[in-house]
Amino acid sequence: MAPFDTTGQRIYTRIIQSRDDREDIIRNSTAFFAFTTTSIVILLLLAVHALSGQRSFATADRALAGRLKLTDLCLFTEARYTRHPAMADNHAAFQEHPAAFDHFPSGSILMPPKMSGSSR
Amino acid sequence: MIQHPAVMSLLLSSFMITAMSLYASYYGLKIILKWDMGSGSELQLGLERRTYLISTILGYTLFFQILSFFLLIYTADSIHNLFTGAMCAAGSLGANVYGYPLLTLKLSNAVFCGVWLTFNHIDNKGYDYPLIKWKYRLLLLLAVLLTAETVLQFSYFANLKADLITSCCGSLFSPEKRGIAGELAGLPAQTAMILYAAFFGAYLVCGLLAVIKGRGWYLFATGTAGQFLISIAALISFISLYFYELPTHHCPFCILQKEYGYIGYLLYGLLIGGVISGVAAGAAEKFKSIGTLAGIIPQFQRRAAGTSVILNSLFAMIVLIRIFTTTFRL
Amino acid sequence: MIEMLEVSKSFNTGKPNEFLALDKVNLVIRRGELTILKGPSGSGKTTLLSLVGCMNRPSSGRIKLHGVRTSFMAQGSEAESLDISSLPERFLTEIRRRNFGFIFQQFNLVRGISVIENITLPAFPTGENYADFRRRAAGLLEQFGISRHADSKVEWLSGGEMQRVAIARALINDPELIIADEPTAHLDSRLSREFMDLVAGFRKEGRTVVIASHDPIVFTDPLADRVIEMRDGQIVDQGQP
Amino acid sequence: MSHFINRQRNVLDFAISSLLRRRLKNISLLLLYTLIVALVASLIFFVQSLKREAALLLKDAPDIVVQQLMAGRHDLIKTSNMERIAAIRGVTEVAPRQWGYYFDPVFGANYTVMVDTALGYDSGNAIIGQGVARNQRIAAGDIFTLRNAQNTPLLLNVKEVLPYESELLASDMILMAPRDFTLLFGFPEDAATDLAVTVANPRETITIAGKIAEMIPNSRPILKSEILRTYDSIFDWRGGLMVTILLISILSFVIFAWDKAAGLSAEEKRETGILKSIGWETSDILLLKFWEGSAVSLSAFLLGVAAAYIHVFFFSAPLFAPVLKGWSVLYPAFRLKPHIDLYQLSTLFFLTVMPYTAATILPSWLTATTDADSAMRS
Repeated sequence: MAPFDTTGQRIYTRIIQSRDDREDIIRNSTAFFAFTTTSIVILLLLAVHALSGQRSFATADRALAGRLKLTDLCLFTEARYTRHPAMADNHAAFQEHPAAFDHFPSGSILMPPKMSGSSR
Repeated sequence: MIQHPAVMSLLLSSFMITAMSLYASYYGLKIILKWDMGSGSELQLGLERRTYLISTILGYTLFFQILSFFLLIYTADSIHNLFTGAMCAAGSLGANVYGYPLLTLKLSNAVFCGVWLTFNHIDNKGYDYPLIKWKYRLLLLLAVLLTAETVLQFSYFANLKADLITSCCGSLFSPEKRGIAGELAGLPAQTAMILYAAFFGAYLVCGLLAVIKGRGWYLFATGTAGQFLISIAALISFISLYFYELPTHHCPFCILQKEYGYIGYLLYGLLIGGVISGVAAGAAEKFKSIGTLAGIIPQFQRRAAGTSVILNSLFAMIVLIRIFTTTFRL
Repeated sequence: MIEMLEVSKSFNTGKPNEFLALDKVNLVIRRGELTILKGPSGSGKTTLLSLVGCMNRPSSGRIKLHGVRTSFMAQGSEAESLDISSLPERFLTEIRRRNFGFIFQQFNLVRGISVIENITLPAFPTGENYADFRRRAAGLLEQFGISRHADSKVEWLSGGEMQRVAIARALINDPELIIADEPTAHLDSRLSREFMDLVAGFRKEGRTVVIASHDPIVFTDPLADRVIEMRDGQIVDQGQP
Repeated sequence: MSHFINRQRNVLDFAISSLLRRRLKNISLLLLYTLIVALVASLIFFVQSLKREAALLLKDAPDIVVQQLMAGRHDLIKTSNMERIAAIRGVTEVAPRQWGYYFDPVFGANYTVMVDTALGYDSGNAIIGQGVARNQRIAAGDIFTLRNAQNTPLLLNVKEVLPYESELLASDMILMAPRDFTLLFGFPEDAATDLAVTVANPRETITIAGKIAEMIPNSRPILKSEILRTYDSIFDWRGGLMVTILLISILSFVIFAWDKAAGLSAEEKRETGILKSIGWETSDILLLKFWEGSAVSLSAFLLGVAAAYIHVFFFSAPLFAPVLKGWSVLYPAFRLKPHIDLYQLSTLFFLTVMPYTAATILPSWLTATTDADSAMRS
């Protein structure tokens, strides 16, 4: 015999009966579809946000880039070869001294550029 | 070797697909050798259970195979900057000798997988497993092809060296170049249109004949395969022009891009679906006489052929709508 | 309805612990009859039931079904006999869920889900409309007087209620044959007799019933058309009660 | 058709209820999965949007930048070279770029100092980037000093601070008139840092670069396409490397998932046995397992992508910022332009959902092939 409390059972039964009147109990699959649809709607909203949201840095400031003929993003200002990776010397990431180790953290993110000038 | 998140994921997926298909074909081989339907032995029961695993694996393989076909094109497109002269996927794929064979193999493996699954579906309806050995022989072949694809893919990415001067889609699919692609692009648009329309008409007649009369299945299978190739040729020679609204841009990959509303996925999806169902419908004719399948196959054939005709017609309809709605005129 | 010819079933074939659970059994189960299998545990009753119920395939011998409903056979072949001894699992299951209902010794209810869900479980993979089998389940609950527990979890029920849930579940797909394995093993005498009353009801409805039991309340039941006694994987007595 | 849909829905119903019944196990799995997806997605979003920014910016970059080399190191280039380059057929414009670095010992930051020929202000005035303004705590109208080549202070009046949108481009910039630049560095008047060359027909860029290299000994022409490629490589290569590192976490997750799927509790085994005994077929159980897995991976995928989007584009990827910042004193406070596309999503799908799926196929098959009569024998 499964233990149950009689009063609790009675209350529960009443809840069941009132539920039965509604006839339509939400199915798990319906709940899952609702959840998934909500998530997809959120993603779509984010996508709309992406389309309409902030203007791009580059598009917003194309004028400046064109005027100054800029070639690099200002991502790392530690050293000159990381500030202007495209404009650095040959073997850029190791350039400060002939035997220098790469000592800036951003050196682990930047790769020495492959330039046709270096082969020429 | 190009280290790129998408390249990593392509390699990862190929590796997994191959590993799974090799695992499946090990049991496939066992089934070919040891299968005995009449027996209730534990070995036989075990093998029967393996068939579930194998069809599950193949199901997933098909799904990921089709996805990875598009991912490959997209990746090739996104790395075109690394190659001097490449302007889209066409250039990146041409960066070494493995590119185009890889693409072709990926596509044909997806179709192969699809056909295998449709046969598996038919086989599961006959209660004496009528196609079992035949099916698993095909699986061995598929495993070999999938392995070849993985090797090709690895070679392709491993041998990509940035900075190579390669042809871009502008030159590869432009009339001056020799080769099949160039020939297709060089075909006058009007001629190509008439050819496409004529072939499509013939294909429709074959399809209707097959569906209504239940005859001419081999002809229909061949026709479907032909229709697939002709459609791709048409895509290169004139359909692409209407989508790009440029009289010389013949690239079959650029329509997959966002600028064209990803319409390429729909077009290729319709074509792939059409060829899988059409070829399966025709090839099923071969098994019509096998025991329990006699009652199942005609119905399946009609359905599959109908699907194929509908998908190909949808393709033609989208193209027609585009031709009439765009302001571009040849 | 079911015909077994020289049916044997062995387990762990080829291994040192191989044993023969059934040894060349011949048996006929007739439509509309109540057949009772009796015998000590280990006599092969359960194995025989699992073969009758299409849960397993025999190692050798033939099993034939007559007049069962299937979707994979061509229309109109209902009355003909169907040899199921080498049918793949896929089709055995198909036959099983259309034609047979099972009642187990342990009730075998799924814990953590409601009574009504337990009852409708066999109908889930058939692709039937949810509302349809839900309505049928409600009817069965009504019939067995457990409607008020419809949404309770099964583990809250008493033994007798669980038994009725298990029976309702066996009936959800409206089977022609009901198979029960030691159905009264966990019931007291009153509930056991109640169960046999329900079985009498099935018989009246024209269903075929097969029960395996070593409970005297079951095998001495006056309604039984046949009592088959088993020992060591063989049938020792096929007589009337 | 309705038969098919009914079957899927019924089985999905039970799949969700099974997942919910083992709440603790499945929620921990879901959370971990979501975290993995969010991590990989953040990385992909971040790298892709930096790439896009760079590509958009470089659209307006000069076609060729000509550098002078001296002993293999970057040197100033004589402006007298300009006329000779301009004389090459196909070259439409040659402009000198005068720029350099200034290290501010007080604030410890590196600035990029550049001549703006279209400055619009007299000497003594400057336009500064957001980063400089923040670093020096100055605004338009203030005056700041730089120490010039003669070790005397050069007073500059801040006329403008570049808008926030230019952070990623010019956060560390000080734009000034040519005379101030000459004063500041003692920069020779007949030289430039490098020359920016504009070419009429992009197809001729390589030929022209070759001619320039021949014409000016020890010069190094850098093509726009090379710069583009460099940026792509930087981001792709390192992005790929990061993914390789993340693969280890994906792998450990997959092992975790495998373990969860394979290590069935006695209760779960019993349940499968019951389902099989009451008429569920192996493929029905496989379908059940498929829906269980799909529910988990779909939820994790959607939630993870949304979380990554918020992390990268609303909060500017605080997890990656320390890596990027390094030791920079002056770090641009940029907020990336949000962008999602199918390509990123499908890459992500392959990296996260596929390994999970593969890891659960075998365990779910093993579950599905439980004997139908096992429930009778328990």
